[in-house]
Amino acid sequence: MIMGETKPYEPKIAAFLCNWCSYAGADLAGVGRFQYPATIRTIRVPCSGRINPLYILKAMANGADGVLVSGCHPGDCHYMSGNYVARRKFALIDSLLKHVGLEEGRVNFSWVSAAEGVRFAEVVKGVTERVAALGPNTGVFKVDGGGTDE
Amino acid sequence: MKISKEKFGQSFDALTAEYQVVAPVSEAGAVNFKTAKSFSEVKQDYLNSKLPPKSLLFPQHEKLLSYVKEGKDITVKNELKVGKTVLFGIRPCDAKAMLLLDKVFKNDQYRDPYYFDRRDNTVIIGLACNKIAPTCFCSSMGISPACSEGSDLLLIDLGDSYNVEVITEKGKELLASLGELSELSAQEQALVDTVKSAQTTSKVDVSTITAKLDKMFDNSYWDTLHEKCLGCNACSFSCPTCHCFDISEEVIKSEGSRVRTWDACMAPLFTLHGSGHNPRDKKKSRWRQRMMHKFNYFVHNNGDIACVGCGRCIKGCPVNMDIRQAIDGVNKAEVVVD
Amino acid sequence: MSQSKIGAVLIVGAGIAGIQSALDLAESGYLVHLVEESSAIGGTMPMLDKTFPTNDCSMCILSPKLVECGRHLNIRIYTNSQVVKTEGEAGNFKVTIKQKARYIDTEKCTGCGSCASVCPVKVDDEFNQGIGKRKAVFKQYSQAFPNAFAIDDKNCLFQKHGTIKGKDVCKKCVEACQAGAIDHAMQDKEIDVEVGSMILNPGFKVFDASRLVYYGYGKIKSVVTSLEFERLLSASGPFDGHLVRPFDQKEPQKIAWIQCVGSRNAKINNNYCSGVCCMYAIKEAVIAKEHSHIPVDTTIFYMDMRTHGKDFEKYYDSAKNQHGVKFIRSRIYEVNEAEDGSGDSVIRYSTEDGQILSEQYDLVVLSVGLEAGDSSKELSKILDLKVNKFGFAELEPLTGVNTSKEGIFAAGVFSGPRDIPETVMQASAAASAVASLLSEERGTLVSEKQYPPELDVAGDVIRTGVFICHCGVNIGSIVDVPAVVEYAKTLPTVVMATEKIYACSQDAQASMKALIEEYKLNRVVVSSCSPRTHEPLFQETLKEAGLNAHLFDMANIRDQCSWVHMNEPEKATEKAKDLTRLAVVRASMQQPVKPVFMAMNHAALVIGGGIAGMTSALSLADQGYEVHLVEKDTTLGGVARRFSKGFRGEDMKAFVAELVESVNKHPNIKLHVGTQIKEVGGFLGSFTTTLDNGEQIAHGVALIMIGGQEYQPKEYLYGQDARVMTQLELDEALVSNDSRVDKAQNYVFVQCVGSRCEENPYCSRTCCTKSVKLALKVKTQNPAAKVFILYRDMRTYGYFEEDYELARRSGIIFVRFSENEKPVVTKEGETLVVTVKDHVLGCPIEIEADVICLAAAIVAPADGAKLSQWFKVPLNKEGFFLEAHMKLRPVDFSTDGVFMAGLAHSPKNTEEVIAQAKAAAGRAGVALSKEMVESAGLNAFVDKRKCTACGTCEAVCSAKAVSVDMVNRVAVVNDALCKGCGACASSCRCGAINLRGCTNQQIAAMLNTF
Amino acid sequence: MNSIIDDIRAAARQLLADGKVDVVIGYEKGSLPLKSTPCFVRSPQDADKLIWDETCENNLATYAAQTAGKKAIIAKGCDSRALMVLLQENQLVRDDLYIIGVSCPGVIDKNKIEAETGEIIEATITDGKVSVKGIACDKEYNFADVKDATCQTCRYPNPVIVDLKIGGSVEVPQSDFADVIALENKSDAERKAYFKEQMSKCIRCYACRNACPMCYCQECFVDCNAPKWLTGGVDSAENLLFQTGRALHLAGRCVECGACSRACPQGVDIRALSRKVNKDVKEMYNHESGISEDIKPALNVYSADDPEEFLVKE
Repeated sequence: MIMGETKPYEPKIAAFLCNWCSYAGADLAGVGRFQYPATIRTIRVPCSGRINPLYILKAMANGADGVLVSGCHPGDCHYMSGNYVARRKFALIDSLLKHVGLEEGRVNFSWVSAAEGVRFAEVVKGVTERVAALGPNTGVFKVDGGGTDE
Repeated sequence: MKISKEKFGQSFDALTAEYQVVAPVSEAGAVNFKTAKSFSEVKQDYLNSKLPPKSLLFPQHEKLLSYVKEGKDITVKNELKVGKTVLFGIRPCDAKAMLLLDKVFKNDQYRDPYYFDRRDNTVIIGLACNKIAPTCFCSSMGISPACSEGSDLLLIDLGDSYNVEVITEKGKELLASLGELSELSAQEQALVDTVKSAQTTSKVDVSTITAKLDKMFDNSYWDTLHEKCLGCNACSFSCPTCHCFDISEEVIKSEGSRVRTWDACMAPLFTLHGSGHNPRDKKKSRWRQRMMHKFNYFVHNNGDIACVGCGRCIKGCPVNMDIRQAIDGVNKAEVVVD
Repeated sequence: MSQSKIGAVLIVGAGIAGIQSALDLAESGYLVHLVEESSAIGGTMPMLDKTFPTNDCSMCILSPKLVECGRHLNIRIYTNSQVVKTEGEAGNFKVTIKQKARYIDTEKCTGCGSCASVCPVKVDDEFNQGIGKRKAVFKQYSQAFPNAFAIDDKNCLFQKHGTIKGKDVCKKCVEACQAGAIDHAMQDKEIDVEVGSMILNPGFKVFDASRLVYYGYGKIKSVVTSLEFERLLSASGPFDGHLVRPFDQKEPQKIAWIQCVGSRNAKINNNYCSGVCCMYAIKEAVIAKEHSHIPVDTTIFYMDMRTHGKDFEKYYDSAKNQHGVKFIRSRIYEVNEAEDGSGDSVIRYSTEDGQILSEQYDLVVLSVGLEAGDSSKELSKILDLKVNKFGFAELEPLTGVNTSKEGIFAAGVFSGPRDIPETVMQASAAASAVASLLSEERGTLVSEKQYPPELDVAGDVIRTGVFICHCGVNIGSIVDVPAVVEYAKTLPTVVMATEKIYACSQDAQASMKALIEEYKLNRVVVSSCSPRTHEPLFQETLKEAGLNAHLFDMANIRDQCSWVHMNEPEKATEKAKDLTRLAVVRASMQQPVKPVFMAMNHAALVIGGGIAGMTSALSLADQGYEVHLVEKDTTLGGVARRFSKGFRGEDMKAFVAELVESVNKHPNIKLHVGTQIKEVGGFLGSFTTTLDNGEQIAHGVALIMIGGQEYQPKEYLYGQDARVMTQLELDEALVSNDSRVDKAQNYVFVQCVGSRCEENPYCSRTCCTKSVKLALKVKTQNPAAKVFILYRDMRTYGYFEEDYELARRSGIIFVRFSENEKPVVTKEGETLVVTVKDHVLGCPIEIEADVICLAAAIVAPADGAKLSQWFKVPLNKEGFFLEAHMKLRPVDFSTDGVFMAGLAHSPKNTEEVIAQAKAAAGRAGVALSKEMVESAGLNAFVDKRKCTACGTCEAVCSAKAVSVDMVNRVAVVNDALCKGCGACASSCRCGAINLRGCTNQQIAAMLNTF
Repeated sequence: MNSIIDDIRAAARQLLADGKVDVVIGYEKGSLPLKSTPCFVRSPQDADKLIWDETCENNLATYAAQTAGKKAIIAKGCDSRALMVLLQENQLVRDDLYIIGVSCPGVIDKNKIEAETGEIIEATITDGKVSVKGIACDKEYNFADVKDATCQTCRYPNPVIVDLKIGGSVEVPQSDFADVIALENKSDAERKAYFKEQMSKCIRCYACRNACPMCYCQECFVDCNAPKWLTGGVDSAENLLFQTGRALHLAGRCVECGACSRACPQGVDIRALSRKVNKDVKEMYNHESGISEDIKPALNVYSADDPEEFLVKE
């Protein structure tokens, strides 16, 4: 690093990917060498239906700059209805987080299929841009370790 | 002797340079003790703060130490930070409560540095109560609306000025920096006398409670007392004398800290063992514990009842559990002697 | 002739049919030889974008099956292979397979693609239908199995030119391959296998549209085939799913589909309907609209819209009404290139009322039909099978899957056009037929892997070993692997970390085993490629080293790191460290997971004694299982007792009688006739069903085959005049020379009575053909009779198109009506008059009728709701049973151990019922073949202390694996049914239900390291 | 009101005398002005303790599952909705429960009065007027003006499930989510500031959670040690995490009784979170909890065409 040059802000994004579609989509992006920013840290889950809303809150509290949650498109769920069950949770959590003041774009949801390698890369690019634009997580849930407001 | 509020205010503002000055401040619709930068921020006509001032010496959540792991190396850092503090405007009940907390955090074997390093650097300016709330019952607890116990200086609000009473050496030292005092008028003296002789309207009888409770551990009184309690911590957290805490480790990535957090005997988790066993798994035993601790165990251990009659638990309870009624119940309970 | 049969099967063709048959049989205890002509298994499905009617992603639903099939210990896959010779007979065949040289050792190839990146030869990519290029060394598609490249010797420079002047031409691939997998000296070889039976599913070829010059295919660039269009839509296609014209990359705004290209065409001897094109065209039109970010105008030019499958009609309706796809009933004259230089196409066509119009489109998609493939024809020749005039194999009547040769079965388009679910059904049915034939040999040739006893690591200090893979240069050239190794060493629980050139290579596996022993590792982390492909391999190694396979996790630092951050090596390295750390955290908290075994009762309960029930019962009984057949009626046979002839002229009375006799005689079948079910309890492996008569039946699986009902028409004076009758009634009347038909001269058939309407928004599938058959019968019995068929769309799919053509040539008059202008039947005195508006003439016509035959709908069974509750299986809106997956699990339910077939699933003809019934028996047989019910064990589990018995887990579980024990007030997971999705665990507010291998604790600990 | 009280007492007396129930859970006069307190009546002669008025603010459904044996319970509209959800969620046995339904005119917001009058020394409620003698001043209020905020948006003041209905029904006020919409219409920064201020008041005493009839977990996620979802901190971020997690756990289950907000000793606007979720659940899934036995909790079911606006915009 050259003196005086500031390191550009590189967000870290917790990415919950379902095993059967989105993780496979990420693999396909790899096979196709579709480049995307090195910002996501993948956590593989069997199904988007596995994603407990608390995971998202905890990711935010622990200082992830962003969250990406991705599952199979509705109808494609390996377990028949996992993503349908998840979808209601996601809709509500998304709306509530925005309501309490979490910046739009911190927490992101998408459906990426096993055939959508390019799209996976696009989704990560898009999410990274949004999170980067928001800057580091200083959000409403970030625990700074102080423990009290004073 | 008295000091004009104008003068006091100027001195107060000057004190903020050297001290952290904590005073009743109105914030988000409630009066609580917060750091004040100027006397103008201080709330004047308040009955008492919503929350007791104990968190200034014993914060609800406090980092005791922290550590960082780099590779295989670990660095530990002490987190105790102490500065000189003036605590202004605390009521006699809360000042008395400080004396009770002192007994908890220091005894023959142990002195809690986190509490006492702060305590020793704090000067308490008490403010007597001109108005008495219907939920106040300090007079039953051996104190009164103008009691000086626990204060270094005690003020009585006279309108434009404060009557000042020096209680301790610490108080005397601080008084020197407050400015000159003047004599009271006769009218003011009469007001001082009225405030000093005032008693709370609400009263309970605790004259025999400690002895009675000695015999009540298995009393059927506990079977129904707890019934409507929700088991929340509202009473404990708003009590100026409750002092239970939990210590836990919090680790994120390679940084961790050891923290002390308020806990309370009304929560089932308070006594939950790692094994899953819980010696106080019923609300009944938890309510008994609360009463026993305040009116019996603490008396045996420290010579004082662990209640100062501030009434905050009565106001804060979501189901109107009233400790005065609970005391009354003890008094009325039949004790079967073997 | 040899007495003993052979417990092995040859399956030719590894498309979805071959894969399904292979899995069914291998799972039931037979050794499978799977022969595939191309270099990878998968067939046509991987090329498709979405599948109708659910719009599922084709690749998504297929790929788990590819992996399962590819890794199966008892499926031997021969790619680049063909059958060249067979001899022997049912139970004992000798087959010679010729395997073409691949020039790449699939054992060594890691699928990394280094070879392809240096190969200088580019050729048209067949997988992408020639849109786009591939190299001479190639993999068909990225998820392909084997996950290995192949060299196309027709295009490879070295293979073509060899060594010139002592110098190798090219061979760049050999230099690039660090795994040493390339062997240009590889030779073709012949392999002999002995099998007891064969299943043939070599698939089809799509019609070559250039044969019909008037469509302009091959001349006009904006005319493409439907399969090409699939690749354009596909996210993994040549344009990554951006819908553009291949030649100028313009986004089309106006697209037309032309139906029946190469189908329903007697002139080219393709006088059959391909059956699938109407639906795929609608699907493509809908998906095109969804894909494109600009509005797309879509039009489908068709003759009859044939959406006769389950839930297809609704799909058609929503395409029309919600998505705005235009449908034009028309005849196409020709397609010409637009003269404005835009590259567009102009379609000239005539509408139903005779107008001739032209319209210009950005893109024209030809809905090409399905034809018998050349290798299919070759195969039929080698095996000397009967084929029909179109070159498709001819199946024995009312068998569903039998070819003309005993012991040889067929599935898929080999015997005629059909869609994916029908193909899958047939594949399972064929597997069932094989299992019946070879039942005594079950389990004789399959092998099971043996492992050393598992070490008990409970309570041991966690000792994690970390292996970071270079994947040749694939990871190592971007990610600083040694730095990741050093980082891993600092992580909690890690006692050793090392690097491997190829972690998946055999020597690396051996070293891993040695290191596990040396360092007494009890957790292993591999940072390499995708766990989706390689986790099972490393887990094998753990098992071989005596560790539980689940004390393991992987970080994907190739596909998700080096390959996608090629220009940011530092960041890729940082990410690799983070991913490795997450894997270490997860692995360190993994606990041994033991498979769960539960008792399996090997009896089956078949509910319904119609053709479906009897066929299934016989099939299972022949497989050697005890079968309880319950029929509420006092006699067997169901509705088929009322049929005179089958759709191919079979004598149905005789067929049913024979079937009933076989069932009666079969020692493995216990009949419970004239009784109904009262109560059902239990689950896969241990159901208990109580009958009305108090009898209790213990069974391991249940098959629901309760049939359907004929719709009771409320319209067209039915029930008010005896001359108005349903198809079943007319059939009976014609057989018994009923007085109503004896002297009748004028017959009017009215189609879609109670079908395709608001009440029943589906097509009953069989009635068009049935009416045509009945009309022809009338004409045969009384050539002077005047016969009218009033229809909305003639849905004589498949070979029934020939009957339709014959009917028209026999003088039967077809009059189309539309849904909102239905025919009217009135009675003038004693005369029945049918009034209908003729669409060609545009005016109403009146027909005096002696007999009116109503094509009454097939409606859902009355008992469906009860069974649905008892067996916890769903019904669709119309009351038919809803399968686990419309495409790939057409006879299964999402509740394990329960299967279905026949009209209870959806309307279909007898031949199809039989195929489906055999399929259900096949699927049930797979379950019954297991000694015990086994579950991998990565299941949900309950912390009793935390559970409040609220039932949320039970509500969200699609597998019906969780239920609340109200006595002990705790949720209970049925390990036999749990699929491990974790929906229950994420829905549990109390944290009482959790998922093995993906616990809340693990995820939280991983998040804690962020 | 008086006839209702008489009827309640008579019913309680009868139920206890007949041995139909072991306990009647109702309200008695509290120790503070304008306060009632829950009471557990176990003998017919104690039935006269029972009262019914605008101070009966607690949701007694909270006690229903914790109280052993057969119990009768006085239920307002919201309390009955809570009972309905508890029945659906297996927390209550219908046969052990006797629901004495009373239509509710709304309960009084004591904090609102005390903000003006100071601590209340004495108060009476007669004919829709609330007369208060406070430490700071005396004042008379129209009941409607000091009705609890929850009751002002109540859509189910009449019990939805009863065994015995006492008194007449009250008119169902027209109500929408104006309170939520007002907050939604604020800027992101304003909302963030609002919640930060609210959450900074929270002392994590869990009165809200414990007063809530739907919060019956053996171990709340905030108390869980493995995994540890939260630290023990009491800053606004942690408090918001707690309240957000709790609101999500109530999604499709909250019966809008407002017990959480009324229980809060710190006056935190806890309902601001659950109301938002309730509005979303109503708009997205047309679901209101506990209004019918046949309606399943919104998150236990799904529809193929559920809204997807939350998906990331590409």
